[in-house]
Amino acid sequence: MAKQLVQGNEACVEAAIAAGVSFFAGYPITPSTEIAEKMAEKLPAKGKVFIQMEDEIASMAAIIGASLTGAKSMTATSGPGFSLMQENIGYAAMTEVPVVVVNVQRGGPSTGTPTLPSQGDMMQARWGTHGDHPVIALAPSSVQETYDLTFEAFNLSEKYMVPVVLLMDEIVGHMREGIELYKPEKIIDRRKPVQSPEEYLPYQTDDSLIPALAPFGQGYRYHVTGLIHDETGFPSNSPKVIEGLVERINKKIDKHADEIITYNSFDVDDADVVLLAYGSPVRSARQVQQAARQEGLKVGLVQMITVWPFPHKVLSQLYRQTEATFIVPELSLGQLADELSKSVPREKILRVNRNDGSLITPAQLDAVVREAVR
Amino acid sequence: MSGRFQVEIDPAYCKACRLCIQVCPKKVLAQRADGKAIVENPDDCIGCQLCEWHCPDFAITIKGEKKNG
Amino acid sequence: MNYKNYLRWNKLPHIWCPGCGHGIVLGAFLRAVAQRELNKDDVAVVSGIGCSSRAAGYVDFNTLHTAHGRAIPFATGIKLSRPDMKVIVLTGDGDATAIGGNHFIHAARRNLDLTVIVFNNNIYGMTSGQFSPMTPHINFATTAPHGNFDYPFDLVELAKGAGATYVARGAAAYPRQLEKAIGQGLDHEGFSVIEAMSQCPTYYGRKNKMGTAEQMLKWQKENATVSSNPGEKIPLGVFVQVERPEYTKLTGQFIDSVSGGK
Amino acid sequence: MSKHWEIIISGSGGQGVITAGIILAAAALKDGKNVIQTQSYGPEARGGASRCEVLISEENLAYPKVQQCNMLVALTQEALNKYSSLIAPGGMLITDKSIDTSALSNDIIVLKAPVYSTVANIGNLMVANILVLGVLNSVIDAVTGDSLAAAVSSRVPPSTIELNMKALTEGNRVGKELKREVEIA
Repeated sequence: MAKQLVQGNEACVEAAIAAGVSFFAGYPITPSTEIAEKMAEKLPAKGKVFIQMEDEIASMAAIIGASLTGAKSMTATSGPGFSLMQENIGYAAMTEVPVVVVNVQRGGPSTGTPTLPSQGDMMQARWGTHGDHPVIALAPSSVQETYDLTFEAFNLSEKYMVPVVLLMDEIVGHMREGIELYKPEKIIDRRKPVQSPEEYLPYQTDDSLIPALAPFGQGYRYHVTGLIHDETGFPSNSPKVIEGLVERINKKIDKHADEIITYNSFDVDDADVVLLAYGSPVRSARQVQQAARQEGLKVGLVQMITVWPFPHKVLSQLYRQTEATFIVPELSLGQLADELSKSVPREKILRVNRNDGSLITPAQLDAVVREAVR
Repeated sequence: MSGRFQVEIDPAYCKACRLCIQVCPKKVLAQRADGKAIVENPDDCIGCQLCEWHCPDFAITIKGEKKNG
Repeated sequence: MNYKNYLRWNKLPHIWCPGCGHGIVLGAFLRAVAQRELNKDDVAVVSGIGCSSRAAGYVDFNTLHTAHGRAIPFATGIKLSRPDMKVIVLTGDGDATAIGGNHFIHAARRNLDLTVIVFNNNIYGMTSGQFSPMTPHINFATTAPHGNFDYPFDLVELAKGAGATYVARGAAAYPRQLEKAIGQGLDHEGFSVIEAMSQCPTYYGRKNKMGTAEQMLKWQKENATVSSNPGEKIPLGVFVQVERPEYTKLTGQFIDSVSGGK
Repeated sequence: MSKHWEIIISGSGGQGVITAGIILAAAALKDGKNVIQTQSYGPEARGGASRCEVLISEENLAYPKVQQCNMLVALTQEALNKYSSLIAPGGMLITDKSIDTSALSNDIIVLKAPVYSTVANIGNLMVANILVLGVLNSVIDAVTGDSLAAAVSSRVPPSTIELNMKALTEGNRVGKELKREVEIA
C-alpha cells in the first residue's frame, strides 16, 4: 500500500472513521482543532454525526449520551479542554460507558502555550477526575502510531467498557509523515446482553468483571447514574455495594493489565542504561539509543505505548534483570520519572526534563546518556 | 360502596403532607392519628381527582367513572 | 395505559420530603406521557443533579441520571444518535439555569427536539437550601442569610431569548394545566421548555416563612394565574409555540445532502 | 549531494511556505524517501516570520525536527534574520536577490535568486512559494521533478494549477542557472 503524507491529527480522524466512529462532539482548541475540523468535513459524508458543542464539558456529556445508544463516540481536545472534560470522564468511568478522548497535549498549566508541545497531562490523564477510577491511556510517538493507536483506543474502550485517552502531543499532532491508511484487521464491539430484558441486570458481570450495557432504545430499560449503584444500576449507599463497585471497576482493568499494556523495547537485555519514554520524546531517545549502540555503548530503550495502566511489572522486572540506570526524557518536570520510581529505585533514575516548549533534542539527551555510561 | 367513585389511599406511600385534604372540595378526606390521609366521607367523592393529582407521593387513586383519563 | 404504570414502584416511596411539589409535577408529566401512550422503550429520560433530577430513577424508561447541570448535553448525544427516540430532560432551577445555563441556552438555540421540564422550587433542595438563579430578589437562603441580592432569571424569557420554540409555565397548584403544558411540549417538534413551579416546604418555605406545604400551594394558587390578564400575578400558560426547523431533522438533511443519502 | 536533507522554508505568514514544505514532503514520499514535515504554529502563521521544516532521508528518521539545517529558504529579510543562525556550517541559503545577506558567515553557500522579479513576470506574487520550490529542488535534487510536479498539481487549488505549474517551471529554470553559477564559481 502506498504511503500517504498525513498529519498526526488527520491520522487520528482517518483511523477513527475506519474504526467505525459514528458520533463526534467537540469544541475547538489548539493544537487539537484539526481533528474537529476533519471530523466536521468527513463524518457527514459517511452519514455520521458531528456536532460542535458549547464547551468541552458538553462535548464529553454528548459523547457519553451517544455511546449509551450504542454509537462509537469520541471527542478531541487539549489541556484546558481536557481539564473541563474531567467531570464527565469520571462519569464515563463510573457508569462504564465506552468513549475515546483524544488529548493533544500542549504546555500548561492553565492556557499555557497553546501551540507548543508538552507532556504535562500524564498524571491528569490518570487522576484528573476525582475518586478511585479506571482509565486507559495510549500515547503515539509518530503519525503511523497515531493511526494504529486510535483503533486500539476504540477497541480497548469497547472491550473494557472504559474511557480511553489517546494522549498525543503537539509534535505528534501537527507533524506530517508518510503512513499506511490500512483497514483495521480487528474491530471490537462491546458485548451484548445475553439475558432477556426481564432478567437483565446492567451491571451484573461475569469473571471478566466487564458489564454488558445494552444500547438505549432496544428494549432493555435500565437506569444509569454516576452515583454508586448496584447491579441493577440504581443508587445504593450500602458499604458492601460501595466497596464492590469501586473495586470492580478498577479491578476490571488491573486484572487485564497484561493484555492491555503494550510497549516496544530496543536492545534492553544487556543494557547498562535504559531510556524510558512515551510520545514525541521517543523520537529523540531512539536516535540517541541507536547512535550509542553503534558506538558499542550498552544503551536500550523502552517506548511505552500504554501509559495507563502503567507498565510497572515490565519495568521492575527489567530493572531486576539489568540493574540498569534509567534515563527518563519527558516534556514535564518529572511526571513519568516519578511514576517510574514506584518500580525502579529513585537513585537509579536520571531525569531529562524540558518544559520550554521545545522537544528534548538528541544532543541534550546524548550528554546525559554519556555521563551515565561513563 | 354506594358512591360512584372509590378513593383508595395507600398508607405505605402517604407522607402525611395534607395536600389532598386541602384540595378536596367535598371534604372526603381526613387525617389519621399518625397524620396520614384517610377516606372519611367516601360517598361525597365527585371524582374530580384533585386529591390524586395533588398527591406528591402517588398514594391516591380514584376509581370509578372518571372525568379525565 | 394508566400513568402509574410508568412508575418504577419498587423504587417508591421517593426521597422527596412530605408536601414537596416535585411528585405533583412528576405525576402531571406521567399523565401527559400516558395520554400519548408513549412506548417505554422509545423514551429516554435524562436528569442532572438535585432533588428534581432524582425523578429519572422513578420512571420506567431508559433513564440517565447525570452530572450537575449536564442533563441537556447528555440528552443531546442520545437524541442525535437516536432521533427516533423521545428524549426528555427532568431538571431543576439550579441545575438548568446556574451550572447548566450554558447548555440550556445552546440547546434552545439549536432547536434540538428535547422536552425540558424545569422543576422550579426556587432553591437548592438537595444541599439544604442555598439560593439559585431563580430565587427571588431579597428572599432568604442558607447562602443568603441577609437576603439574596442577586436578581433572578425569568426562565420563560430566558428560553424565549435563547430560541426555544415551545415555552410554557405551569404550577403544582394547577396540575391539570401543568399536564397540558407538558403534553403540548411533548407534542412539539423542537426545543420545548416547561417551567413547573414546585413548592419546597422544607427549605425555601421555611427560610422564607411561607408556612406549610398546604400554605405554599395556596400561595401558588393565589399568586400564579392561568388568566391572560395576569396583572401582578405570575402568568401560567404557553408563551411561545412556533415552528422552526428542528436540529436532528436539519442534521439528517445535511447528512443526506453531503453523503448523497448513503 | 547529501542524501539527508534538513530543510527550513521560511517567509512571512501567508506566503505559503508551509504549503511549499508539505508539497516537497509529499514529493519526497512519492519517491520512496523517509520524510517528516513540521511547522511553526499560531500567531506566527498569521503574519511575521513563518517557517516550515522538512526532513528528507534515505535513512529512517527518528528525531522529527531540524538539527543541522543544510538548506534554508528565506523569502523575506525578517525570516532570514530570524533563522539564518540555524544554518549548519557548509549549509546553503536560497533567498531573493533583494535581500541583504552581508551579515552571514563565510561558510554558508548563499544563492540569491530573482524570485520576486520572476513571479512579477508571471503576474502573481502568490506563487513565490512554488517558484522557490522549483529553485530549491533544481539546486539540491532532493526529489524527482516528476514527483514534485505531481505534488504541486495535487495540492494547490484546482483553479490555480496552471499558474503554479508555470511558477514551478520558471523556478526550475532559475534554479538550474543558479546551480551552474555556483559550480562555475
